Amino acid sequence: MGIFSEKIKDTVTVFITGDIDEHTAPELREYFDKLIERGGFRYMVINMNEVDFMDSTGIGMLIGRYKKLKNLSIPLYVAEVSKQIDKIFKLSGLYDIIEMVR
Amino acid sequence: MGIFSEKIKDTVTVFITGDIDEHTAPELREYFDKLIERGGFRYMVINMNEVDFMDSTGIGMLIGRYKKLKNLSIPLYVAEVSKQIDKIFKLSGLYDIIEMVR
Amino acid sequence: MELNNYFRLSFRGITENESFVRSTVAAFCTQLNPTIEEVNDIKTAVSEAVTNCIVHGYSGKIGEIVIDVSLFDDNVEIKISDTGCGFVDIQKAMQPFYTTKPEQERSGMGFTLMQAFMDSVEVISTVNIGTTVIMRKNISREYEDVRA
Amino acid sequence: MELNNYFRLSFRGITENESFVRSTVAAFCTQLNPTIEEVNDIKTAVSEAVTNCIVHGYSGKIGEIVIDVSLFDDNVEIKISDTGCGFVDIQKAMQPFYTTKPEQERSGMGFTLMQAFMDSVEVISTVNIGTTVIMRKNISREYEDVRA
Ligand SMILES: Nc1ncnc2c1ncn2[C@@H]1O[C@H](COP(=O)(O)OP(=O)(O)O)[C@@H](O)[C@H]1O
Ligand SMILES: Nc1ncnc2c1ncn2[C@@H]1O[C@H](COP(=O)(O)OP(=O)(O)O)[C@@H](O)[C@H]1O
Repeated sequence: MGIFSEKIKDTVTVFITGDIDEHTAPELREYFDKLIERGGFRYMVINMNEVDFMDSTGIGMLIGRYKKLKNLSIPLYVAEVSKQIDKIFKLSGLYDIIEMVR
Repeated sequence: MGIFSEKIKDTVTVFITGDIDEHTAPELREYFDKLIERGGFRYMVINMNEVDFMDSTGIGMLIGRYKKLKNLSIPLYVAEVSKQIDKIFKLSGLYDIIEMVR
Repeated sequence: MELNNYFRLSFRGITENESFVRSTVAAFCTQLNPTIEEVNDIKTAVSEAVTNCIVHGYSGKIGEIVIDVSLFDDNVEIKISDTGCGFVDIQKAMQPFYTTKPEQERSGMGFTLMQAFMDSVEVISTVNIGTTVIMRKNISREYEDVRA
Repeated sequence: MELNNYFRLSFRGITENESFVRSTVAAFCTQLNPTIEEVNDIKTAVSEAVTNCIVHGYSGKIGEIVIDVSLFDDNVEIKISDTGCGFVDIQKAMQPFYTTKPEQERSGMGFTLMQAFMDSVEVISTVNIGTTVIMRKNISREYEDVRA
């Protein structure tokens, strides 16, 4: 699993590679929360292009980040979601709070 | 596992793909023995470039084909042997009877 | 319905093993010629059940998890067991968004995903004895037949 | 020498499972950061021992094979067992080119490859009870340390 981010103007884009599961979630959470604490952006996009796998631990992790950002009035988006993860987003209603962007 | 062959002049080259083990050996044996029965070549080369795995069942299978060909005075060669299979050839002395060609 | 192949895997219930375990189950199921989507469904369902053993069944302690995978002509049965704490109200537990560990950011969607991605999910749980989840999925062999 | 992780896999002793089993053991061992060569050595040794259970231990009948893989700090222990026919003269069996099934084109090189590719090979066999092969291999963590 890997995670890195890139800021362009007001938007920070977070790229996750590998698996999002119970094993990798703690490190992902820590990375996101440090980034959010540091601040300096108005929008966050999570690019999922290189995510090989995600299960419901990922749903919980994403909802957690969404809540933190909502308190700061920062909207959260996702991009490049694979077919399997798209199914999970749809089933769990995640798209209602985390919109898909292109 | 896959196997096919190509005849150029006096030489038939057999290409094996995938694994050579107890599961695939029967099909390999059958292919070789039909080819040998049909005849029409003076040299045989086994190209191992696409072989992912071979264990000692492969040694037995190769010695068996070597013996059949020897009875017909047809020499057997190998080409493009991977590092792991090279170790197996060396350990078992297979190169003494089946020479490597380039 | 004939049993054609099976394995049983027992392993240490640590999160390091989650990826290994779901890949192992998926690799074995390829013997049924599933589609990529079917393989991914199985991986997700296995991951949910294994995570539950670690997070809920053993919560904090390390216990052993056992997976049985049985391949029949056109379907797979996957049984995942822990000998952890168990739980009482299975119907409640299976509701979407129901979780007893919201403080750990659990989503409560584990059973919902298992049910969505597999054809059937059966749960047997006894407090202080443990939990077993039995999931089944049909694998359509259409693709293979077309090529044959 | 601390045990860090382990699994036990029981499976049907059919040749269809050989590739699945050696890949599974190899995938698990990657937790020790082995080199590609070390992974290939392990795959070959596992394949030899599993083939022996199927071909010699159960010869013709289908039995169950059990593999235990234990990861320690810098080495792996792999135990492979059948409950098949067993054999008497272990020293003889371990000699290069010795085989009791030359008519099946067996090479008699199985134990020789196990010994060449692993650091130690121990065999326990009892007639009509079965055979257990215990193999160990050190995994040098040099490469990982360099990158770290
Ligand atoms: N193996 C288990 N052992 C004990 N309790 C379990 C187990 N699996 C599930 N549960 C209970 O069922 C609830 C719902 O599970 P699930 O739908 O997977 O959501 P989540 O894992 O996010 O809590 C859990 O919160 C837990 O209380
Ligand atoms: N699991 C086993 N059960 C019974 N006999 C075995 C077993 N493994 C090995 N043997 C005996 O040891 C001999 C040598 O084994 P090996 O070196 O692997 O060569 P090969 O498998 O080619 O015969 C076999 O021919 C067989 O007689």
